[in-house]
Amino acid sequence: MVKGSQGVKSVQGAKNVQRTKRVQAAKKEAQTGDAVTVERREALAGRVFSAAGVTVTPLPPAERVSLRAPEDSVAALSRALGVTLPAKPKTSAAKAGRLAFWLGPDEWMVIDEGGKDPLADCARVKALHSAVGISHRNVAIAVTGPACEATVSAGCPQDLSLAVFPVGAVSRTVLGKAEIVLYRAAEDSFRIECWRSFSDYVFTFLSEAARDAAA
Amino acid sequence: MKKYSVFAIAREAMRGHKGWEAQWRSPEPKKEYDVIIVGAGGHGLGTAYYLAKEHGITNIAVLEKGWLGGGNTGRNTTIIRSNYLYDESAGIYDHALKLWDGLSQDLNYNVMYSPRGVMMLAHNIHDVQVFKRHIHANRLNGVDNEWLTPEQAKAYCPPLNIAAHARYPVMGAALQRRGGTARHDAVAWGYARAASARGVDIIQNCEVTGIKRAANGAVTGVETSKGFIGAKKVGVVASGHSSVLMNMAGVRMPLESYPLQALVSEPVKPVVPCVVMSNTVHAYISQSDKGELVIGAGTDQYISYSQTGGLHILEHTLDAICEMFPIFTRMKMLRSWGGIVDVTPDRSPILAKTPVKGLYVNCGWGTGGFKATPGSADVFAHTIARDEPHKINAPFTLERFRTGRLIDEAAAAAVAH
Amino acid sequence: MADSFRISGAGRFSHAKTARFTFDDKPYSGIEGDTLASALLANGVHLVGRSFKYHRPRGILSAGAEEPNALVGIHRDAARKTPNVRATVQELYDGLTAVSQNRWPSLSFDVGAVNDVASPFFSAGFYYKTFMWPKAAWKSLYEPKIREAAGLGVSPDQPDPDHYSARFAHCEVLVLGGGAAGLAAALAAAESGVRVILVDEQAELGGALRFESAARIEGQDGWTWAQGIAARLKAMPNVRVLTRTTAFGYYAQNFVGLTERVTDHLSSPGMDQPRERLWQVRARRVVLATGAIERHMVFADNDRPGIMLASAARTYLNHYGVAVGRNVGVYTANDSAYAAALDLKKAGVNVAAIVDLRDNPSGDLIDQTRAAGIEIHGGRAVVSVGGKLRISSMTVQPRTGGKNQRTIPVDALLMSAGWTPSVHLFSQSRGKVAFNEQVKRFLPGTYAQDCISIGGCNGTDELSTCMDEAYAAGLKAAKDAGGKTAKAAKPKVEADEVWSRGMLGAAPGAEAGTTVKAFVDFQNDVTAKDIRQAVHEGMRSIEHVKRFTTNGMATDQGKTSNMHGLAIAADELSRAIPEVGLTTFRAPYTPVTFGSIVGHARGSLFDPTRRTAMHDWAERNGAAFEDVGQWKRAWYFPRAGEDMHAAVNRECVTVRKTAGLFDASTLGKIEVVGPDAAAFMELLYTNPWQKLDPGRCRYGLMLREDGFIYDDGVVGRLAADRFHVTTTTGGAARVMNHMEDYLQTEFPHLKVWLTSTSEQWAVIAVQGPKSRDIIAPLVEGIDISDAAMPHMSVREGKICGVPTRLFRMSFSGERGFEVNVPADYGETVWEALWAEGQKHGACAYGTEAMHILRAEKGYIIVGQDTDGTVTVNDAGIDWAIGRKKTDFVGIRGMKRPDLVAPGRKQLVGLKTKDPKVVLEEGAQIVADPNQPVPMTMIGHVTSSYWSENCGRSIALALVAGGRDRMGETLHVPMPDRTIEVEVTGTVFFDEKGEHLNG
Amino acid sequence: MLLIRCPYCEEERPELEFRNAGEAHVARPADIAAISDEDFEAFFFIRSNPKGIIYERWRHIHGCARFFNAVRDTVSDKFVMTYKAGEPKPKKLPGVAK
Repeated sequence: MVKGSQGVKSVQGAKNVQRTKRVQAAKKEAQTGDAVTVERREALAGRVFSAAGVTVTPLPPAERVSLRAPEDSVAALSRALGVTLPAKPKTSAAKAGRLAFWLGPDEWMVIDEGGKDPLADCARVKALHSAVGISHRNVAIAVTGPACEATVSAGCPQDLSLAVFPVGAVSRTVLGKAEIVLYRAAEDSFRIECWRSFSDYVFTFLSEAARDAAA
Repeated sequence: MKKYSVFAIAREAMRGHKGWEAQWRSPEPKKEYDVIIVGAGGHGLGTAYYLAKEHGITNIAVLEKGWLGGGNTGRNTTIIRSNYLYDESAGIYDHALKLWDGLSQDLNYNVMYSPRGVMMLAHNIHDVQVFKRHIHANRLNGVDNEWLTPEQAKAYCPPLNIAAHARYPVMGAALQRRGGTARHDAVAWGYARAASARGVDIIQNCEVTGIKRAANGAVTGVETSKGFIGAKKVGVVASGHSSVLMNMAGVRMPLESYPLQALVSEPVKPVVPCVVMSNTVHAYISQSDKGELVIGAGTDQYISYSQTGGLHILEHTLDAICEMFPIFTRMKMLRSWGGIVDVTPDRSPILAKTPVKGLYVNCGWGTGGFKATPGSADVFAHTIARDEPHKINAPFTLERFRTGRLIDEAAAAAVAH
Repeated sequence: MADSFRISGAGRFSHAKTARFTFDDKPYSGIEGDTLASALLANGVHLVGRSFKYHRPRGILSAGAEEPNALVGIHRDAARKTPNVRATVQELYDGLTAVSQNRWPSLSFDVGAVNDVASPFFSAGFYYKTFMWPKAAWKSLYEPKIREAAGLGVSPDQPDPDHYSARFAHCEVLVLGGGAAGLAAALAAAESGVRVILVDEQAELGGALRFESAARIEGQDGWTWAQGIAARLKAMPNVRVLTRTTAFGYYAQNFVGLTERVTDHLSSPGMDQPRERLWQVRARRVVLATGAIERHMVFADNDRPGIMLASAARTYLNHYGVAVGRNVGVYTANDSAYAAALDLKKAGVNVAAIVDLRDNPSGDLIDQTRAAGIEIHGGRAVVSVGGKLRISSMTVQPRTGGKNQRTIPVDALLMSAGWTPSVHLFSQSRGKVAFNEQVKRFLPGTYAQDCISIGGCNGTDELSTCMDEAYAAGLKAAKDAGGKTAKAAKPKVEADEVWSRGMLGAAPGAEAGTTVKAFVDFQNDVTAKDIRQAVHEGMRSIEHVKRFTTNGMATDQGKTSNMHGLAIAADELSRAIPEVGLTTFRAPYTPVTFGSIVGHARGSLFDPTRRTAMHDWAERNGAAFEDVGQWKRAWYFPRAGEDMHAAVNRECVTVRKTAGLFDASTLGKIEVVGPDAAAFMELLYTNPWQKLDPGRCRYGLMLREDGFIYDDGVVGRLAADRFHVTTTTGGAARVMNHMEDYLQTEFPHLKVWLTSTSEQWAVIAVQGPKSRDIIAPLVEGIDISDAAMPHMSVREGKICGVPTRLFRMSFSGERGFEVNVPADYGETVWEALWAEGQKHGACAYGTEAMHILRAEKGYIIVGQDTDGTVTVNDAGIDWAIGRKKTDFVGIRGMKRPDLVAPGRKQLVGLKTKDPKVVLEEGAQIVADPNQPVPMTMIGHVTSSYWSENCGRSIALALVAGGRDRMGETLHVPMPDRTIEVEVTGTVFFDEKGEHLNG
Repeated sequence: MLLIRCPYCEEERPELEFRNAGEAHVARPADIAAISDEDFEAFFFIRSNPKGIIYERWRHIHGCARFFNAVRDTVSDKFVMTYKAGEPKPKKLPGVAK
């Protein structure tokens, strides 16, 4: 166990040094083959919306895993991922560029923003689990600024006050007519994850809402 | 029954309207009747009326928990049409439509049946396929229903938005010209008046609390808040409460009761000349004689007898209305309300004898029972009087849920691909 | 003439800031802070509208949301025309344009007023009794005429350029109503530290303190105190104060809908401001402080312009500085009208007389009035009034009758029959009201939710009692919702206004037996006489009375009329009021715009649009799109000069000749992972899965428990414990839900998990004889030879340097691959494939060609060739059922008697006798075309196309006993002709399936 | 819009996150292939549809995605309690008179 966790640490350390921008990550991935490489086209590339007190911006691509596992496997998976999978509803854990969201009693979303591969980390775990790569399924949008709560509240029916939805809180929920995962990254910042195909709807909705929050 | 006419009005106008008689009697219940109908909505009152008129049975009580016409009859958006796909459905709804077309004269009560046309919008290719299937089937069944291009649809209903860039553009429409609306209260009141005149006792504020059966299982009468009332034949016509009543006789039903909401706008001068329905965006709209836009919403997702529903249901409906009619965002919702609709697994009604001798049931009309009122009442009266179904309602049995012989209009239309 | 009724020194707004406006094109001037009503009154204008039925001239009754008469159209511009706006609520802004409604040709001369003369014919419910002959005339004549006459304002006729917004909010204490009680409750709650939202429909907080000039609180006059508290509350971080905001609906579990009017009072609203904002508030506790509404007196011609509620006249004076007349009369059964008379008198307006129904009115207020020199006629009634477009006199006589009449000239008449507590929201919360015999009011009785009523809406009349009650309620609500104890001291009331109760029903002179028009419901023209007639005609339930007369169904929702109507009906029935019952209070409290409820959900935000990763490429390349659920799918790719038919023909031929690229990304994808994955698949699909080797694929068929086809799709086994399942486009979400349902609740013992990967993978179908040649240069790490990768297999590797799940499969009948790549690479991989494809003459094809190609092969589309009533056997795909299986979803349902009965409709092919004729999808099929209508229909066409590859039309159909009818001639009757068809098998092209490896 | 306590999220959440899934405690027969037409009808179509206390299933579909059970009064729409899927029908209901 000790060995395992050290191993994970050293891997993290090594990769932290070579934390790269997303384009480079894509290139690196592509370079492993010999054939032609193609560029990555993000769904919300170039979009940004600013209003008084709030900005809506797409976040860079990240590695994502939908992780499912029984309680018995959580410790092993946490070790392999280098972040303790949270057990408490509506909570998250963050460590070294890696986020683990509690989404259900046996479901987590693991996000790696450091260009490392959490799916590969899971693959090394023998304990029972299901890890499925969903890096491209989701698009992340940041809603940042003092009016972020008012903006998200335009379409999300949950109580988003700091007392009820504190920093680090995360929940799958709805925004207007779309499903999202909502994560409070800071007092004045939310990260919203949604599926790629309707990310335009979510972004447009947030932009309209931001305009109203500022009005 | 004193006849209603323009002359009667003129006569009464001269004497301050003091000569009108009560539209229906309000008697105390007798000890026993030949037939008891539970539920004084349009279907129940109509059943009593046709029992008296067509079958000569006049010793009838119609028992009503609240006030007559106060259930779904007085709460619905009054759309009338018969352009259903299956022969069975087209049969019963078109039978109703034919009766609508003379009902005011038959009852001597203006039910304001207004065949202004019901237009159902197609928003995608799947809709087009489904509607065309209906149109062809209707034509061969002798039921009018025609295809309109988007431009023709707009000509028929000028405020309709047919812009190609709409989120769900209009690709065409199915129009049933004989479809339309009627005045819901007048239907209940007209049947009540005509039935009462033929000797039917309408007992309001009389809640049925039990259905009594003899040792051989046959019905002997009902326990009510006004005491026991005997009858060898009991017809349950209680919409949302059908499960509750049938349970009293030990019959478990394939029904679930959901809240269904509707709303009207403030009255404005004529702007929507027909009924417009859209299954894809989930909304329907017409304009009442008074000028109110009458808008039907969807059901809430859970079983409820509360006659209320969630605001988000109205939101979804008005989203769709304003998508079809972008000119209406400045219009105002004046009133919203809820009913309780009983829904069967195949969304078709049950009009049938039951496993209990002398007990008959007419239920499961879901969100669309108003349009069937005269037809349903007529064949249900036949079923009770003859103790066998009319050929029109013969397919609408309880047994079909055992055999699988469903009449599933929704399944035939709603499966997307 | 301008501003001639403005009293200098009265009112709370500076006279310096003027606002110009027009009413029916005539220019006027008011001041900022006015409502349209106060500005009109300041200009001496009382006539503002016409009633619904009789087109009677109408003035301004109230100074608030209960207004039934003064409804106007507000026209900001051509696209911003709002009908039925209450002049008493509309705030004045510079440049406002108002028009009167329901009149022609003009407000003062309205032809429709002939209805008033003919009114004896238009009694309650008259339309139920006539217009029945001749039958056809209802539709052609009567109804159109009725409709023309009905309606009030005119609907907008252009799309609304304004936008609307929405917000969810949460608080511990929601206070509805910002009068003295609401302010005190909000203060108490706010001081406890909990989140408080305070809502009021007016522009300013203060409620009845707007007109209650005698109130003194904390050493200040009531209004000043209220503004101080309002400012204090607004400054607190835990308080949100929403003015110009109406709580319109009280829903389950303390969920309250509010609509905030953001710009309707502004002269030039900012572009970013929404016109209105919907607030949906979830509150732990709700404090109802909605006040009370004054009732009018029900007497003959009580609707003449110039007759108004006493509190309204007092509001116009004390708040707006406007006198409603120069010589006013008062008709009351209640003390509060005296206060109005006193205020007017003090402001220099002559009060001609107070007519009080009570024999010996007494008390301080009456003494003061008398001392001020105002004539009081106790025990008397107003039995008629002079003037049509404006009241000119009132005729007074003893309430007990007699000839002792006296006519007093007046130019305005204030009336008060007492106050009705606003229990609307309480009632909407499903609380039960109880009738208090002593005060003749319905008051909150049994509560259904966590709320409390205080002040006027709770029947509490005295300000000091209100304050005590309110403060205690605010504290308790906060405490119950988790707050601390408040620090602030309870506001102290030093001077009160105390009113006695008043009366319900018709006043003397309008009692039973009279024929005068004494209005109960002004807007709907319902008189006391109409209500009696309804009772007389057998309407015993108040709901029947309401519906028969339309009392209380106008846009004011019966705020002033309901109690009077009830009392008159009860009187006529000789029953007590509670026995007759109260009609249900329904949301909304006041009418709410559709826009407010819709909020952001317009245009592109009406419903999410889903686009694939290759959408932009398709758009750039001229694709036409079709909507499939929320998805936009490329339908076909017309080239210059091509119509749809030509484009589709070309696409179909090209795919079979060389190859085509098709965007299949919208198909649902589910990754089924775990040691019991195969066991789970066995239960959810009809097919066997245990023996499917990793790397191989199988067509999967899913049933509902009732045995009908639910969904289908190709499933690839990636590993022993991992399946890549595909579903139909429309089925993706419900199949996932269906699978989760069984997994979580019926088969929770299985160790398997489901993850939606629909959007992880962009899917490019490369179909056609050249498909392998096209992908070959781009694929690495996968041997794609037939030997290594046969039809229905799946491999993982790379394409264009990015990871792929490569399926060898075909929905066209040609050799084919489906290239799955991570979605962000979808478009660039497509472009790479496109470039390769160009070398071979390949095309891009859309859903239409896809449909034709699969129909040529007889492949079904679930949802088109099946419709939720089709069994496996009906569809002719029994081979998809694992014969040895003992359980799967649908195994029992599919064996029910009717599902295995002979004569069911079966899927067959149809060939028209004339190969050029293409059947219409949905067309019905008969055996005997010469039978009369209604015909016996034995089936219908499910799919039908022109097949360029077959050189003829082809069709699939569900036909009763179809598989026993091979070669039979059937008929498709169309409106203009009958088409002969031959029943065939379902495969029209390459029956042997040689193209799969060709 | 109802407020529903999800027994997995241990919190009340707005109805918009949930989907009702019909009557609870209607188990799929283990030997379903062998049951009679009547038994299948009872299992698949017949519902108690009570006016009063209902045992029903919900899915927190836009939340933790779990199915669970709820006890609710269909007249007032008030929830009595919620509990996890697979847990037995509660014998005692808090705050409900017999």
